[in-house]
Amino acid sequence: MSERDATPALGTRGEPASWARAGADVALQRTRWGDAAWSFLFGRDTGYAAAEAQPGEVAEANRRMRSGPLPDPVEGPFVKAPVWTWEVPLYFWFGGVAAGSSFVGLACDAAGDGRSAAVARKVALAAVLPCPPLLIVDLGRPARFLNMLRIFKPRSPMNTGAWALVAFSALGAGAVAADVAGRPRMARAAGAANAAIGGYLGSYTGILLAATAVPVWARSRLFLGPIFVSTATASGAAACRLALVAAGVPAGHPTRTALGNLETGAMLCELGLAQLNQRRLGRAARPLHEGRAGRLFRAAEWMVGAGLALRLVRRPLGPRVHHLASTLYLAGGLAFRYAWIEAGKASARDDEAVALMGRGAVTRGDALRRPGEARRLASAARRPRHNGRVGAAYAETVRRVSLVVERALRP
Amino acid sequence: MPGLGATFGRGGATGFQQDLQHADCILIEGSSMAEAHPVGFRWVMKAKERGAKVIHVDPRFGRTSQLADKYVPIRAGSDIAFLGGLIRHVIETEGYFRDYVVNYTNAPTILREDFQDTEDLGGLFSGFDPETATYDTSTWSYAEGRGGGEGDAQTHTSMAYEERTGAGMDVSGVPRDDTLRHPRCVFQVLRRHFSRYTPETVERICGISREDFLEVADALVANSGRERTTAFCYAVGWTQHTAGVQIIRTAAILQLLLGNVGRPGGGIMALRGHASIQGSTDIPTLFDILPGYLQMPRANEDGQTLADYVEESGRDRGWWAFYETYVVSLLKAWFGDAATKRNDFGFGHLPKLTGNHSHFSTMLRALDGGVEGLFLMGQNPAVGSQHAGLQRRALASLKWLVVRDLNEIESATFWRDSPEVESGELRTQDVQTEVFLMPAASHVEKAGTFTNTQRLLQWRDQALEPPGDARSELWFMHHLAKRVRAHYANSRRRRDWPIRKLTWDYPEVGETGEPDVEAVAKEINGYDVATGEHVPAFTALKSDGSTACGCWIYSGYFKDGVNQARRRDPGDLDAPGGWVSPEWGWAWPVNRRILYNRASADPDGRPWSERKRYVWWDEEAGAWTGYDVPDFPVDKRPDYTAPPDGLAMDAISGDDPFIMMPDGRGWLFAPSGLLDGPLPTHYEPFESPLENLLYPDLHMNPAAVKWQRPENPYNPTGDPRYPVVATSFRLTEHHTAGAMSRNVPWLAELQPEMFAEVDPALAADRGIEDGGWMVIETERGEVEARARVTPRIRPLRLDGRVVHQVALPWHWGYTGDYPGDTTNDLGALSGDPNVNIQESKAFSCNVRAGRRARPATARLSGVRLDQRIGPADDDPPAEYPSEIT
Amino acid sequence: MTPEASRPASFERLRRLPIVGRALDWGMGGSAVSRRTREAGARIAGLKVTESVCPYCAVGCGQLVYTRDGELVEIEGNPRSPINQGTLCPKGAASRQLVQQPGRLTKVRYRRPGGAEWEELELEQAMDMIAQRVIEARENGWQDRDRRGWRVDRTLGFAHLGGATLDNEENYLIKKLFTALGAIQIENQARI
Amino acid sequence: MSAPTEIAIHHVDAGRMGFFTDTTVCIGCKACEVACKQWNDLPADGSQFTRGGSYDHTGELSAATWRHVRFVEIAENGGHLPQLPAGNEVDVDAAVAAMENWVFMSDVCKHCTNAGCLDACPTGALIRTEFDTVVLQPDVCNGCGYCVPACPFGVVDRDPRDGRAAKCTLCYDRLQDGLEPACAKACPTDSIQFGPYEELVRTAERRVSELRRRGIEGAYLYGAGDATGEQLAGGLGAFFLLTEPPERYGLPARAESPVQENVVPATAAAVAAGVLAAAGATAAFALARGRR
Repeated sequence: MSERDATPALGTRGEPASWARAGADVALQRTRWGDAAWSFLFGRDTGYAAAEAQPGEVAEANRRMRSGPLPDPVEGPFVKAPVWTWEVPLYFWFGGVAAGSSFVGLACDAAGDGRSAAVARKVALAAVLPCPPLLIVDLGRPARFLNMLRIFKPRSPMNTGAWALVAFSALGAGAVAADVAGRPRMARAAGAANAAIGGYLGSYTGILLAATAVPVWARSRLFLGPIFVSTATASGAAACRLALVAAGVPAGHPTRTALGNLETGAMLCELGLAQLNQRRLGRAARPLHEGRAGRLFRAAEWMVGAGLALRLVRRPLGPRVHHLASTLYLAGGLAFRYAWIEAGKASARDDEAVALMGRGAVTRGDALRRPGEARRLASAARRPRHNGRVGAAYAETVRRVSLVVERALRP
Repeated sequence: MPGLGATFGRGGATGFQQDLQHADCILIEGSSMAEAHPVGFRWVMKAKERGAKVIHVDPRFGRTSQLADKYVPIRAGSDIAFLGGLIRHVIETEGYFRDYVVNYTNAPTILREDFQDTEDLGGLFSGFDPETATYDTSTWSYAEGRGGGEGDAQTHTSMAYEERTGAGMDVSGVPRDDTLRHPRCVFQVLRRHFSRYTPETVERICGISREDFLEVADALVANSGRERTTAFCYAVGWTQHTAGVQIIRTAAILQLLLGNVGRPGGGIMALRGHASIQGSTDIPTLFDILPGYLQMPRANEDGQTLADYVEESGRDRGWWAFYETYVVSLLKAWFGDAATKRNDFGFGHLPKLTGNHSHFSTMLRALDGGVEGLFLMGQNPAVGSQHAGLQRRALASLKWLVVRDLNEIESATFWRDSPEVESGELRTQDVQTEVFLMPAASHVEKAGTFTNTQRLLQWRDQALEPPGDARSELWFMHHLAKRVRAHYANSRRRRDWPIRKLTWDYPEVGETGEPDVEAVAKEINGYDVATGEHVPAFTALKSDGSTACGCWIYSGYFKDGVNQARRRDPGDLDAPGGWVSPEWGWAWPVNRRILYNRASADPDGRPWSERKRYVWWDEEAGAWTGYDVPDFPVDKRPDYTAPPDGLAMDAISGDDPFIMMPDGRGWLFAPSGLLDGPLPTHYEPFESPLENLLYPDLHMNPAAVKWQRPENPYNPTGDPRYPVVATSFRLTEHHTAGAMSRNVPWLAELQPEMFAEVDPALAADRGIEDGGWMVIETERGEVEARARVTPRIRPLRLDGRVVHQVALPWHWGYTGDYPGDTTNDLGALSGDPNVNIQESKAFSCNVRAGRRARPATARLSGVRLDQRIGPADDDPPAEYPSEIT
Repeated sequence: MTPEASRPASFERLRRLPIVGRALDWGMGGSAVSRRTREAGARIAGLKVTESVCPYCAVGCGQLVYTRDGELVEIEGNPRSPINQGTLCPKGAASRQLVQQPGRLTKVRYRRPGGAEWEELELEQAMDMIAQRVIEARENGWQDRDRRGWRVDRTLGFAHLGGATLDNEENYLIKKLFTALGAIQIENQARI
Repeated sequence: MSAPTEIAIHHVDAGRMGFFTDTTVCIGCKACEVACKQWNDLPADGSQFTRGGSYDHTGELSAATWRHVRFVEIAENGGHLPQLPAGNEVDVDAAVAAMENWVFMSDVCKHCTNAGCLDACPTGALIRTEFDTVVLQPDVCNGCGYCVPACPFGVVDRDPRDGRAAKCTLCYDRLQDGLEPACAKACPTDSIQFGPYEELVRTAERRVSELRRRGIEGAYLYGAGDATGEQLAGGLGAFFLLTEPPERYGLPARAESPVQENVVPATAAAVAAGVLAAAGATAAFALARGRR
């Protein structure tokens, strides 16, 4: 059936009804939560809630229905699949390259190869430059991108990631500017700081995915960060290596050698971690093998494997083969990022896996954990921290600027 | 509903919805209350949480069934067999409320000797004329009394009947046997009549297991009597049958036997489907009655005078003795000063009936070219009327059509996109119907009253002006009247007397010239002609022409010039009797919320029990008192005995709670008022795949109305081509023909497509898949629907044979964003003899997988409409006596 | 008593640390609240209210209609009504969209005999045309007497079929005018 | 109960407000679904006839459907509904007994104590209000979409046409004027009850006890009345009385804010990996230099 006209009869699509009140009181309603009595129908003159619950009765009833084996069939959907499109994995990849390059820059500096370090810093900057546009394009309301920086919220990986990206870009630009201006010490300092931030920039994406309700991501929480760091390191090293080649650094130069080893080592790490993770994921690993995500994973593994094989045959075939290997790593890294996002979408739609996760039975380790066994720490009541007037004013200003930008950009 | 009227005296629901909370048991049958009346069901839920047992009897396991304590599947159209079985059970196990039955019903009354029952005549009562398929009802009357209800079918084919039972009847001196042992007393006749309705028979006819049957029977008996009451709820699942009135009668008899009428938590709740459907029969836009259930005059050989009319229609005893008062007041309201005693108040100018001019007859006449113009005001027969394909062809035969609605409904666009146009049977350029589609005002854009299912009039204030050229029907009628009256202003012809003399001086208000609705309301309420003051109630009306009143039963709704329907004080709901809320709106008659509430007290005027206290005799005050307005002369002592020659209300004794009846009693046996029998009998639906187990020779209701025409073919009984029983139903998410819901996206998305519910076994047999397409076909047409394969609709084992049922919602049509096939394309025109309601709740059909190959009604496009009889200039067709066979 | 709420152990442990733990709550506080949210209120506050009745089924639920300068803003259940006590079914809850529905007619549409399209008509002109057709149909279908010669004083030229969502007062005028014109084919949904 | 600490707006006299949705008195009328759209001006987002969907064609909660009524036909013994054999010789009794229960459940945002969406939101569009409800400020949201997978109940959704995320606000605007939320107000059978949280939980617990006394052993609360450590996301502001295992209603048996559950270990692992990567890089360079 063709798509129906779903234009709202009233108001603006997606715009919630106005929250503005026109006057003081609402006429003819029970106000002051007069309606908040639990029921006007099932009052004391009914037997609706006549019995007095015994202590522990309800908790026991709840426990009984929520533990034990999964009922069959389950009625999904349980969770929503991520809405992210191609921009996000591409961003992950660019961010990874940038982060990896910042590591390389730091290592070059540490090793005393200032020239390569400067190249690495340029690669980092070049890699990070597409990131903000990609992120912005991915937003549902791109004109409001500034709101990402409206507050500082350490518990949200997306928020900290956005700040990290801003810091990285600023420092990266500063470092390159310092290089261009011939201020190597400043460039080194900025580069070193950027490597520290890069450590987060390259791994937070894994944290971000892990901190969701998607089984394949959430259940990989200890692996996603390391895997993403590995990919970042490998692709950063590969990118820097290719950049150095392009910049005329000769074959056999220790930095090229080191980068070659680094990319290979990191890729091996990535493959190893991924294999380990897949084995322990159990039922939740299904999207890693099946469907679009599975195909992407196989393509990525094939590319990485080919790269590794090319490394082994480098001697007989010459250094150019190694360039191909680096390119394959880069491409493989990109495919990995796509694959992980696709796997998340498939996993969220895998109702059984989600339900199993809720029953604590999705991964092998989970089977041992039952609800109620792990006593949790009670939370101490604590007032949230108000950022004070300055923070509030800043946040409000950012919001308004966002709206102004949006209004200006709207056709 | 005549089913109620012929039993209790008035056709309306006996109680009110909030009162259901006091029931100890609620039987819902012929209705999916939770789906069609969700908010009314609120009170059923409350009763349930107060300990009531809720039973749902329905062909389809719907949302109501899920919430009920007990669900009983039944074959559609076999309700009388089930209810009759319950009656037999109650009598045989002596589960009836004896004190109530002896004192408040006609159980002790002795019948004539020549009355013969269906058990004697193979399914017919005495007096049947096979030639005309009608009954002479004279043998049905009480012994030694004068029977009422003579006259042919045509005079009775009317809803008017519900209020006129016992017209012309004389019940004085009728013998009674309070021991209920006399072989000809109503109780024994009833017992014999239902003696064959054993649980086994019920199982064979209805598919209800013995255990289920006994569980229901025990629940009803256990929850009736002095201390407890059971309520019944029904809707069109009972009415839309060729024996619909008798189904309701069966329930009414059962409730009388159990002693549940007139008491809190008891009665029969008729659930109406439209905001003011009760109102549109009270103030009828119906062919056969005038406002207040007064009868439309009938053509008569000698011409009829007002006195003749009153003589024929009124009666001596009970409330209908004031018939003349009400007619004269109505004529005064219409013709004002021109209505005088000398000219019979203009009575002779009223148009007169000669036959059946109901909707179906009219549309058939239109099909034959006998109707030039049609007004459709908020009505969509192209989807909503039975045999919709025929309705659309009839629309195409009109010269002009005025449609007033909120949006472009199917009935206004049939010339463009109906299945008949699609099939090529009608060609747009050949359809000569001129169509005016007028924008109407919505419910918040005009002021006025609706009468809801519990006879409650509630006033709506106007909240905003209608958009653009949208106008209320009040405006439309007013401005049409002005134009037409101007045209006839100087006419001297006899036929133009009524239109010239018609009182039409409603003041206009606002920029659009909307007539003042309160002025119309005043006329309906009634006023003193001399002073112009509102009358307080119909008791103040006079038969001498000094009062005018547009609808006597509504008299008092503007009492003292105060809009009683606009009262909005619910009162303290937690106080004793607080649930009655008498200050909220205004209920007819005279603001009574439970009818016949005198029966909530014993013959001595004391409540039957403290638990069921409602209205009682206060000896100190010398008056009836209680939570409600007593449905009884307020100062008539319970020990008052009517003199044998008493007239009007004097003929009603102090322990006769049914004051509309000439004998003041509830009628287990209806000596008059019904055209198809004094007692209900199981007949098969008009179109049924099964033979009648009880009366094999008779099959269906012998008095049912058929329209035998080639374009209205019927599925033959037991035809193996149509082995499946179909029933139609309503969804919560949609409203009737969909004009008010398919165009409301919030509702339409909830149920986007036409579907049919089919059981897994039938689906497997026919290769139908859930969510896939299926076709349902009858002789009239075939419609396609998405299949909802579900165990909620169950195959039934009937007399050794498995019968499958399909359930069809009927909300879709061919226009809008959410189109779908129309269930009503499947149905045939048929009619209950008493009210002409069609049988849409049970008919035979066949189903198959896939989609239909041609437009829904194409199979009838080959039928030559060779009966076309164009209107002759000097001898227009008067009626269709041949149609009623 | 509701038991103590709990958090995941690792998160809670970290959150209990002095400075780092505090940081976990940053961004959750008042500064995240926008001005619009702070000033939020029900849009029906201060509006004119009118009491009405739901137009769908016959339960007769009370409705409250809120308007701003003659524009419909909101329809919801009337809590005072003893029938529905403020509740509504989906249809009743959607009745604002019934009034403001996408395809709502505001102009008279006219289809001439044999026409393939709608035309627009002025309301007054349409009323004049309809009145003229009523008069013609009445005359064409008029009968003083039937075939038997009995007085009938009626017309079969035009008929009426009404919905059961019309007001009592409207039904009254329909019955009154059409009966006075001699029309007898006056029917409504109650029989359908 | 200790208040969650993320409350962004403070009012002296505002306490926690919640929904108690009692499925045993739900009649599946969908009034809540429509009343919600009506009040919040949400468009009909269109639907199609759904295979196996009973009377549910809108499917799930979405950006334009903040209340959603789920219909599940549950077969006997919890298995799949049987495919019956064809023909007239069908076992009628089997067909009748095949369906054990038909449940209606009006789903809604749970307003979790530990709310994943709230934790995930990078812009501060999601806040916890003075009523302890989780509200999305549409004037702030930039549609990053992170809250969508961060919700363990699949509640939050990003409107594909509008670009922003949207979900139930527990009628924050109505609460400001002391009005009951639209869905709870409309509910014809008071299946959706609204009120002060503690009071609601007490009522709900009594209701469970009452139903068990009546022999409905499967009655339990989803989201309230749990022992410490067994709560769903710290306890749900909108909780449910159910009679079938939660997975029948599309609800997980266990849920927690994914952020609070995972962010610490994931970060620790990632940071460790970052350090190791830096060390690895340095080592690679050192090695290369050394080899030279």
